[in-house]
Parts: sequence; C-alpha cells; structure tokens
Amino acid sequence: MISLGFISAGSIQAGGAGGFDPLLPGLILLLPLLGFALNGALALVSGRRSADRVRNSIPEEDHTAGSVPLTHSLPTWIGPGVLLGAFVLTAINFVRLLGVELTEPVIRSYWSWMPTGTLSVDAAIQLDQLSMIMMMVITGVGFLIHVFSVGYMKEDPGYPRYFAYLNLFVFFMLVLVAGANFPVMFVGWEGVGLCSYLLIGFWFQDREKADAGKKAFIVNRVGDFGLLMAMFLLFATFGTLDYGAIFAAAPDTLLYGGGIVTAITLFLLLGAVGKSAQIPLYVWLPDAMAGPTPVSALIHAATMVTAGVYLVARASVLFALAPVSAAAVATIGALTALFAATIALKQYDIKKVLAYSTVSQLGFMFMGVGVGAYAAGVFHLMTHAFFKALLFLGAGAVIHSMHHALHSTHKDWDAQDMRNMGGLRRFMPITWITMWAATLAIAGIWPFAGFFSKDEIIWYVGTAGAFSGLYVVLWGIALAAAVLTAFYMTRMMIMTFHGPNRTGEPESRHLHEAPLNMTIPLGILAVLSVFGGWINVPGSVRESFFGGFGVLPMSDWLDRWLAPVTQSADAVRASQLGAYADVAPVGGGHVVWGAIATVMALVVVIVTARYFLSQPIQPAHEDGEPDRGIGKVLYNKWYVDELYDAIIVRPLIGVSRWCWRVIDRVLIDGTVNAVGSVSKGVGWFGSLFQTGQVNTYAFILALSALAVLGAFIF
Amino acid sequence: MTGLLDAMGYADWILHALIWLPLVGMAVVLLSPEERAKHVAFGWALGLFVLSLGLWWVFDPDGPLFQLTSMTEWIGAWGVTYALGMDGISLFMILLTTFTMPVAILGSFNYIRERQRAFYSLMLLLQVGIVGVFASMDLFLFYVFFELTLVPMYFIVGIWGGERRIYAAVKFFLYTALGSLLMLVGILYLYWQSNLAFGFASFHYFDLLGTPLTLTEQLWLFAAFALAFAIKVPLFPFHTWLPDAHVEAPTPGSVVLAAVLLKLGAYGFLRFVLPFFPEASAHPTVVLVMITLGVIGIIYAAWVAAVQPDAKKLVAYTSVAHMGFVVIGIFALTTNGLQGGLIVMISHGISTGALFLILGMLYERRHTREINDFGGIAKVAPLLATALVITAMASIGVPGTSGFVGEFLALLGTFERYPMLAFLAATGVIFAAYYMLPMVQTILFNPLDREENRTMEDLSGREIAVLSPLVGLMLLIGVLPGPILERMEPGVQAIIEWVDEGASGALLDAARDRGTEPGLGELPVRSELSELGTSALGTSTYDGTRRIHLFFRDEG
Amino acid sequence: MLAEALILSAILFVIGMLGVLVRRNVIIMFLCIELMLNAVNLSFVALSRFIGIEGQIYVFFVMTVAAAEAAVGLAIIISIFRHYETVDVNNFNLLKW
Amino acid sequence: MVEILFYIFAAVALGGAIGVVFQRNPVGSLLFMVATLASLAGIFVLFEAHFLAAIQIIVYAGAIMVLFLFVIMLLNLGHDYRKDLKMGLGMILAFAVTGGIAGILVRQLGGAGTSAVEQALPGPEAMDQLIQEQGIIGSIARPLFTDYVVAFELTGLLLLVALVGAIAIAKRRV
Repeated sequence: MISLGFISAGSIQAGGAGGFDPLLPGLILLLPLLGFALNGALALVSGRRSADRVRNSIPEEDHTAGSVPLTHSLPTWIGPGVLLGAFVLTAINFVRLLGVELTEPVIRSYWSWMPTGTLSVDAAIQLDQLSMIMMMVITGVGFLIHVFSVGYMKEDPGYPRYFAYLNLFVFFMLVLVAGANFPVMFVGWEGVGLCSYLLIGFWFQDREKADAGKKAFIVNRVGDFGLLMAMFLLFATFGTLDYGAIFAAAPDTLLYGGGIVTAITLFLLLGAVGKSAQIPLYVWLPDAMAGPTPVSALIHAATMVTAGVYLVARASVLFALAPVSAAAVATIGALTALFAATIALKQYDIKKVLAYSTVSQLGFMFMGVGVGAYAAGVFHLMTHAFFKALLFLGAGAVIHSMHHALHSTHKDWDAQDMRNMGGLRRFMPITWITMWAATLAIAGIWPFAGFFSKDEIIWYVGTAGAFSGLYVVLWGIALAAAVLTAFYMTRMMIMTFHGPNRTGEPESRHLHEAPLNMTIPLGILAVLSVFGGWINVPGSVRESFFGGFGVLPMSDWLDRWLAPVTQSADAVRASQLGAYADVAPVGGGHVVWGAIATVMALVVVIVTARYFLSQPIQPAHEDGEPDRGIGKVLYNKWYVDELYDAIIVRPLIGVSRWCWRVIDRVLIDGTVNAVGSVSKGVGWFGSLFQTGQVNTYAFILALSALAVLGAFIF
Repeated sequence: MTGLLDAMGYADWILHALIWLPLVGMAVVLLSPEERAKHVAFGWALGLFVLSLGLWWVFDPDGPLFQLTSMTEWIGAWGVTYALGMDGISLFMILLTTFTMPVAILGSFNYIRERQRAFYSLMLLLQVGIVGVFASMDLFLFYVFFELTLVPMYFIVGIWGGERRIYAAVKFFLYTALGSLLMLVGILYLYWQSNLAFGFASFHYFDLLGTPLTLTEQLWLFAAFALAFAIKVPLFPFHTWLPDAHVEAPTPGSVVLAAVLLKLGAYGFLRFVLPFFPEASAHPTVVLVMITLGVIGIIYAAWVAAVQPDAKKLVAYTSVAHMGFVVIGIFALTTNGLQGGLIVMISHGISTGALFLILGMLYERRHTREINDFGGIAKVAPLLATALVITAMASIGVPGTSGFVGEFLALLGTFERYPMLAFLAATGVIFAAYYMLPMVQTILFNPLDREENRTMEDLSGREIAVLSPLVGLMLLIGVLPGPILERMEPGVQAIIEWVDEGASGALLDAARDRGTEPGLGELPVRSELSELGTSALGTSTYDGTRRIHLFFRDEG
Repeated sequence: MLAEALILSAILFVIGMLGVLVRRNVIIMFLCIELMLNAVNLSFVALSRFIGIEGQIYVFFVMTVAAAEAAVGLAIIISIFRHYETVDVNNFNLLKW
Repeated sequence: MVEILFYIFAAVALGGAIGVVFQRNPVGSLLFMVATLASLAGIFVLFEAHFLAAIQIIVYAGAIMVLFLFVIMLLNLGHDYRKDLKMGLGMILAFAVTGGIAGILVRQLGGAGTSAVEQALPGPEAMDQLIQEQGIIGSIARPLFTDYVVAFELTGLLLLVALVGAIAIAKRRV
C-alpha cells in the first residue's frame, strides 16, 4: 500500500507546479534503497560464508582467479545499476524541469510521518532547482564512483557489503537533498553520517580505521545536535517544520538581525560545520580517509560534506535575515580555507593532502554562501564534486597500483605516501592526464571548472566589502588560500607523477594503469572538470573575452537557475544591505581579477613545479618526519587533535569516571547503603535489649505494664 | 477483522483473558515436564501475544477515551472494584508487554538451565502483574498488581542471577517496595479525601479523579506517588538499583525489566500522578525539579555509561538516560512531549530489550560481559553484528529508527516550554554516541585477536527468530509511527487538558459518561456501591447522581 | 470487704511480680508466678460473690491450667538442669540469637 | 467475725508471700507458699467458695507444691543459694517498678470507685440464693457441665497433653 504509493503517485501539495510533472520521483530514492536491500542480503550471505572460513582457519576466498561466487558478481550489476537507474530518472526530470519556469517547488507527500498534536511532519520530498541539481550531482558522480568501485574493490572480501553501504549512502543523501521539511532532511543528514561511519570503518579489523569511523560519527553528532536545536527553535517560532511554510513566513515573522533568527541560523551553522568539516569540527574528515578511496571520493569530497553548504543555501532566507550568522558562516569558511590549506602543505599521505584540500575548498563554499552568493557556493559545490572526485579516484587508482606493486614483493612501504611514488606518469598516463586536469581546475586556472566557481566566490567576498570591512579581510584570506591551493596541489602532482620513480626497480615493474572501468569514470570526470565551469560564466567575462566567438555557450545560467530558490534571500539582502560593490576592494572589475587570478595561479603552479622537480625527494623510510619549525607544526596539523584530546576528550572521560566512582558509587549508592546500615544499626541497638535472660524480659514487661497503667490513670 | 472479533465477543473478555490466562499458563508450565517447560511457556506467551493483537482493531481511535471497560464489585465495604479498561496509552503498553514476553522467553532457552519450570512460571506470573497494572481502572487493584510484579522479578534476579544476585535482588526489592509503600499511604489518603468529599467510598479511578485537595496536600501526595514511580522509572538519583539489578539478572529478566517494568513508573506518572494532582504537577517548581532531574539523568547516565567496563551495566545506564527523555517529555506537559515520551518508552522497550538479548547471546558464547574481552566479532558473526549495529543506532536515536521519533518529539515538546533544559537534554544526543559507539566498536570491530572470539558462532535460527521481530519493529516504528501516535493522541490530549485547563476535557467527559458506556450497564450501579460504602464508613452526603468534583471551578 | 480483697489481690500479685524480678532461681520464679495466679484467683472469687458463679468457674480453669503449666514447666526445668547443672536464670540466654 | 478472720488470713497470706520472695532457701520459700495458699483457701471460704477452697488445698497445696518440692529435692538444690536473691541495682529497680504498679493498683482499687461498683452490683444475696437452691457443688457443676462443657473437656485434654509433654520433656534420652 505504502510502497506502491511511494513509487507512483504521492500527493501534490503545493500549487504552482508550472507544468512540471516529475516522473516517478520517489523511485529515484527507492532505487538505491532497493540496491541496499539486495546487496545487504548478499553481504550477509557472503559474510556468513566468510565467517565460517575464519572459524575453521581457512584463508579468505580469492576472487581474482577462478569462478566468482554469485554474492560477488551480482553486486557488480546491482550497485552501479540502481545508481544508473536513479541517474537516468533524475536526468529525465531535470530535462523536464529545464523547460518550465518553476517558481514554487513541487512537493510529493507520501505518508504522514509524525502526526501529533500541533506538529505534522510528512514523509515528503520536494523537487525544485536546488534539489534537482544536487540530485544530478549525487546520482551522476555517484554512478561514476560506483563504476570505479567495481574495479577498485573487486578483490575485497567485503565487496557486497561495500556496495550495500554505498547504495544506502546514496539513498540517504538523496533524502537529505530532496526532503521537503527539516525532519526528513535530518533523516538523510544523520543517515549519511551513519553510512560514513560504516564506510570509514569498512575495514573494521584495523583499530585505527574503526576509531576514525567512530570519531566521524561523534563529531558529526555535535553538528546534528545543532541542527536539532535549530529545528526546535524553528518549530517554536513557526509552528511547522516544512520548508515552504517557514521560508515563506520568515521575512515577515522574523526581525532582521533579531535574536531568534540569529540563534536559529547559528545552530544551523553548527550543524553545517559538523557535516562539512569546518573549524572547529573539521577534525574528523582527515581521519575519514581511512575508508576505501572511492568512499572518500563520494562521501568525503563530492556529496556528504557539501551538505552543510546545501543547508545554508536551502535556508538562505534565514541566513539573509541574520547578518551576524552570515558573517559567521563566511568567517568560518575563510579561516577553514586558509587553515586547512596550510596543513595540506606538509602532508605526505596523498589522501591526507586531498582531505585537507577538501576542507579548504568547503571553506570557500562557506564563504560563498556566507556572503550571499548562494549560487556561487552551489556552483563551487558542483565543480568541486567533479574535480575532487576525480582527484580522489585518481589517487585511488594510484594507491591501487602502488599497492599491487608493493604487494608483489611484500615490501612494507606505505602505498599512500607520496615520497614512495614519483614518476608514475610513465606507468599511468591516463590517470596522470586526468588528474592534472583536476589539479588545474582546483588551482583555478582558466578555463577549467574551478576557475569560474572559485573566482566567483572570491569575487563576491571582495565585493561584499561594501557591507563591512570584515569581508575585505576575508577576501585577502581567500586569495591567500587560493594561492596555497595551487601550491600544495602542484606539490602533490609533482611528487606523485613526476621526477624519478622511487618505488624500487622490482616493484615498478608491477605498476600499471588502472583497468577500463576505473579509467572511464576518470575520463568523464576530467571532461566535467574542464567544461563544468562553463555553465555559470559571468556575463561580463563572457562578453569581454568571447562574446564575438560564441565559445562559451551559457552565461550566468546557474545564477538564473537557482534564482527561484534564493530570490527571497536576495530580496532581503538587497533591501537591508543594498547592492554589492561590483569592484574588488582594491579596485578592478570582474575581467581584471579573473585575469589576475589565473596568472597568479599559473605562476604558482609553474614555480612550485620547478621547485619540487629540482628538489631530491627521499622515500618515506629514509626521510622521516620534519622535526623542527613550522614544518613540524604543519606536519602535525597544528596539534589540533592533541589539543582536543587534552581539553575535551580526556576531561570528559575523567568527569565521567568521577561521576561513576564518586557520585554514583559513593554519594548515591553510599546513601542508599547508609540507609540500609542505619536500619541495621537500629536493629543492633534493639538487640542490646535482647539479653536472652528471662529477668530482663520480665523487667521490661513489668515496666511496660507500669507504663500502660500509668497511661490509663494520668 | 473487526467483524470476526465482534463475533467472538472479543472486546468483552480480552482484558480479563490477558490478565488471567498467564496464570493458567503458569499452572500448565508447572505441570509440564521440566525439559518441555520452555516450549510450553513460549507457546503460551506467543498465543497470548497473538490474542492481544486483536486489541489493535478493537480499539477505536475515535471512540470514547477509555474502552473495553468493565467493573465488578470486589470488596464492597471498602468500595474496591475489579475494574478494567484501557485507553490508547495502555493499549500500547499492553501490546509491548505481550510482545516482549514471548521474545524474552524464546531468548532464554539456552540461558536458563536450572529449575526451568519455576523460571518460566515466574515469567508468566510477571505478565499477570504487568498487564494487570496497565489495565486496572481501580487504584486498589492497580496497587495489588503493581506490587505483584515485584515478587517474580525478585526471584528471577535472586535465583537465576549472577554472582551478586542476592544483593541485587534485595536492593531491587527494598528500593521499589519503599517507594510503593509511601504510595500506598498516598492512595489511602486520597481515598479518604474522596470519601469525605463525595460521600461514598471508592477506589475507582474516576471516583478519585478530581478529589478536592489543597495545594499543600497535592504536593505531599505528589511526592509520595512520584517517589514510587521515580524509583521505578528510574529517575536520577534513584537509579542505582537498576544497574545492579540488570547486571545480575538473567537475560530474560533484564529484557522484561528494561522493556516493560520500567514503563510502569512512567505509566504511573501519566495515568495517576498528573490527573490526580494537576495543580502540583503543573506547579512550576515541581515541573522544574522533575525536568531537571530528567535532564541530569540523560547527561549523567550517558557519562557514567561511557566508562563502564561491563556491557550490561553500560546498557543499564543507557536505560536511565532514555527514561530521562520520557520524564522530560511527560513533565513538559505538551502533546508533543508526552507523545514523544510514550514513543521513547515503546522504542526503549524494543531496542534495549534487543540489546540485552544480544549481550545475553554474547554471554552464552563467551561467558563474559566485559566489553574488552570481545573484539572483531563482526567478522565471525555478521548477523549478530548487523543486529547489534541496528539496535545500537535505534538506541541512540538515529533517524529512521524508533528512537529518533521518540527523542525528537520529547525534546521538541520540552523545548516549547523549557528551551534551556531542552537544550541541555539535547546534548544527550551527542553523549549517546559517546557511550554507544565505543562499545559497538570494541565488541564488533577492532582486530579479531582472541582465539575464543575467532571460533564464536553466528546467530542460530532461534536467535534470528528472537531478534528479527525486534529489529523490524525498530525500523517500522521509526518510519511509520503515525498509527501509534494517532491512537495515543486522545489519551494524551485528555491528560494535558485535565492538567492544563483545570480538570476538564475528555477525561472529565469519560468519567461523567461512565454510567452510559456500553459494557457497564449490567454492572453494579454506582448507588449500590455507594450504599455499601456509606454503611461502612458512616458518611452519607452522596445523592446518587454521578459527579466529579471540580475544585478549580464552580460548576453552578 | 470487696475492696479489701481486691487490694490484697493486687498486693499479692505485685509481690509475685517482685519475686519474678529479684529471684535468680528459676524454680522460685516459677513459684512466684503461681503466686500471681493465686492473686488473680482471689480477685475472681471475691468478685464472684457479687456478680455470679462464673468467677469461680474461671478460677477452676485457672487452677487446671496452673497445674498443667507446673507439670510442663518443671519438666523443662529438669531438662535444662540436666544440660546446665544449674537453675540460675542468669546462665540461660539462649533466647538471644 | 468474718472481717477479723479476713484480716488474719490476709496478714498470713501477705507474710507468706513476702517470705516466698525473700527466703533464700528454696524449701523455705516453698513452705511459705504453702502458708499463703492455705490462708487464701481460708479467704475463699469467707467468700462462700467452699469447693474452691477445698481444691485450693488439695490441688495446690497438696499436689502442685509437692511437685515443686520433689523437683527441688530431685535437683538437690538445698544448698548454695546465697546468690539467689538479686541485690543492689536490680533490687532497687524491681522495687521501684513493682512499687509503682502496686501504688497505682491500690489507689484505684481502694478508692471510691470500688465501693460504687459494689453498690451497683447485684450483691451477695443472689449468690446466697443460688447456693441455697443448688448446693455448693451443684452451683459450680451445673454451668460447668452445660455452658462450659467444651472448655471443660478441653481442660481435660490440656491436662493430658501436659502429662504427656512433661514426661516427654523430663525423661532422659534413651
């Protein structure tokens, strides 16, 4: 009954669909869930078989040779298959939406989730421009990563389990972006956290990896707490938790810059900060690299970590109404962008570099949505999804290859340490090429995707200087972070692919390019990294450079596309703050700064490349750790983990122990036992009169008789 | 379905059957051979569960507040009646009980090896008491059943428990008995006051409702009742009996204790404390104290749980934290809060029951409850690991599971009135992860470095049968709590209105309409009872009309 | 004469009580109990003179019970004496657990 | 005449009672007790309870006291009785308590209340008439075998039980 309704109809709630009739939107969500169910069942079957082997001390099955059992061959088709289905459906709907002017989101409500008292929360999804573009990214990039995973995880005994988790993740991610109210979004919000937990700790037999998963979950829960509080405040203020009702009522209900809206948005920000790994809750993301690399690509680069940005964009009206919170978003973003970039400078683990890079890029997105450039933030989210997924997948291919090479001679080197690599370009040309495309994109070099999105953010931060001096500072920080980005990315590429090979002669013979099902996703993502930015070229840039040539087909497309979603926020900002400056703080327009940025990034890339090519690099075991100065501090990530450990984790455990040993055992149980002891003591005192001698009893009897008689008389 | 049930006259006998059939079952178990006792008990409990399912259809969400009511004179001179009935709240508590029992019994097949007949008959006796509590509409009857639950539980812990079972059993018994004795005093005082005010003696719920009491009296009675229920819940700082009892109790004992027995306390608050003492319950200081204690319980228990080396003790402390959510939900006195508290009760019953069952299964395999003795179990027992992960997630309230719905609503309801306290309580969401994940990790994940763990068996068919309904319900309630919420709503609304608006609303109507309700016609008329009462107690101002005193407002 | 008889009865009763309290010999304590019983008997007889024959009947029963009690009590004393070789009650404290 | 006899018997009874308590030799105590019992029997006669006076002498003085004497002799308690009487604090306390009780009882029984009660009661005439009609024995025996027959039979049973019990307790273990 319910499932049928889920797939087919639902009920259209909001009007103003404007002729947009979504095709089976529920099925987009249901397909990954179905994949999870099937793969999960297979995972349990194969898990039990593998458990039998463990019990009987038989080595794990080797699926590379011979016949592959059904539990390992089916997920290959189910996992990416459901994603392909979801992507196709999403694409169809996206194309349908392209043709219509949709001013109100289309809402499909399936059943009443929490109907009680004054609260009414429906299990409903909402299709609008923002959720559709997010779904496109999730299913599209997700599908590519699923395909890549087939090659990457093929040999793992937990193969079906892996796809089960991955499908479940996509389901929750879709719920997150498609939910039509805060609680449904929260289901996805925590659900992706759960999947992230399971996938980070996918190789749970490794204590560090399991720890990393746990850390991610707990830190994320801090953010979830913020989101919960925000929901409570919203409900207390608006009496509903539906997006539509809240955002429609917000400009009239809430006082601009008022305490309530500031509190709401700050709590939302806490949630966003947790999920999107910003200061001070970013610590889980680098550790999250313990998971399989495609997972890092999907969850910890392309989709889940951008949920915070999505949240701010979704609640843009609220943030527009709370300038303090918006400034906080931008400030946190800027600080994170710079801070994470500095750490990335000194990391040797290829995935760690990318992880800090992700944190840094998320900082950029926060800056964008913080200064009111919601479309720019989402734009960077999208391009970042392309090139960062590509970088991670490329890194995955490298690690895969390195692992094989090192494994062939049983060398116990770290397959992820860039100092052990070098010169891989010769062995893995496709990976090399595609990763360079992504690197140039992230570095912000024209005409790659990152140039348009990142520079648009920096531009908006700069022009927001019209509102407050704070943004001028942030603009400076953003520029610095951009420069650092170009530096550490080039450093990574050079150390990995250029220079002499450091794996060792016998090992290097086993280095190889990844198979087709891994390189094809790389290629597609590379294309997207190169051209993806063209959907939102600023009109002025397009006209000044290429207007006459028609090379760039679209201008400001994303801005216009997202306008219905952000229009009320834009209206609030426009009426309260006025217009953006339209010049950078130190002068110069769009075109000038675009040119400056490209040239600057290009210069940094070239200089860095020359520098690292000239530097001799030692393999990790000969190199050791940097032991003094800023290098050591950066290598150790500013000692933030240690700091948190000292001021939060240890005190908390200490207090917990104290509560248990002192309050619980001594105070409360002590009191309870004392009550018991007192009654025992009273009993003991009474027993003193029980001498066991008849005279005593007789005497007491007589005394009592006297007392009774006396009582009668007096 | 409804037609079939009507044809059977289901509504007329079901509550009586659910209370007394376990007693018959007890006799049957005692008469069956020792090695068949568990099967007989399981079959009986399962049969009762199937029987009780009809309640779902019989209960009409749009019907009167209390349904399936019946009343027979018991001790006429004192106005004690054998009166049963249920509203939406009782409905789910009864269903939870009948559901938990067969699961707990099935889960104890391997755990209980000695004196099986005695054990299973005590389990069924426990069911008599619990269902009786939830179905009683007479305070005397309620008290009898309330105390009856102590006895079997005392023996279950004391005979089949762990090493310190005697200490734990005595502590459990004395702690709870102390509270309920004070409550007995309160009940008697209330009875006398009602007798003085209305002119007839009765322990019936409706007759005690609206007994005129001064605020001071209400506060004292509130304290007497609340202590009994706070110990049962248990509310910080009356919780220390719980970890001991849980650790020492055998698995099925723990399951029933966590799943149902703790609910008696919360149910008592809802059914009796709030309606009987509305002014005291809404008194700002009282509410503040209760909610603060609940919040302290949530945070404090989470902290203490996090550092427990013993898995069962850890889960026991999590019970305290969960029940903290129930208490804040109840005393927020909002519909959302109460509904949330009730869902937490149901969810906690299922998820914590499942946790205890899983820990029991681990104990059967390894004979240890130390968390650190495990590690890497997920590798050798994937099904057990899956069940534990889902259960743990439900326990810490991940959305999509039953735990979230409850905690969310409870916090939301609390936030409407006490934002700061709700803020503090919501940090429990973080601390829940802080206690649960390390346990899950240490047991399931990490290297499989112990030989004993490496040869551990995964779930057997019986164990799958035990856990799968629990896991299924966790997810089902998480996704589709609507039908439950709808059925509980009238009862919850009635309590809120009664407390909030000064003894009025649906509860008053229910009490007023009692005489005309179906099923009551052939039962002793109030006036007869009142004559008995007046002759015994010698006060006669009762004029034979049905009434509830309104002490907040004058009616005429 | 009734008042005098009752006063005598009271004084005898109290003397018996005193005896129970101050003697250590269990047999004499026993004897004092008999004395107390007799004091009560006196009351009964005195009152029966004014009320009715029932008083005397009660005295009859009391005497019977006293006889039975003396028999069993002395038997117990003998039994105890065999064990302790004394009749001093200070040495008997088994009443205390 | 009756009054004088009453006071003589009372004095003997009191003296005997005091002797029972303060005579350290158990046999001496016993003899004092016999004196008390005998004088009580005399008082019974004064109250027209001739039958009871008779069985007082026969059963109490004759049987029970002899039983006591037998036991004393059986246990050979004729010597070493110096510490038998508690002295010092025990004695003072005992006197205080018993004195208190005695004071209260005497004050209550000797006051105007008793005389008032005496006036209100039917008086000795009714009893005189009863004895006249049914005889001394008959007046006791009739109710004993009608109204109190169950109690009477139970008394018989009690004596039997006491007999068996006494033998069972006192006999040496075989």
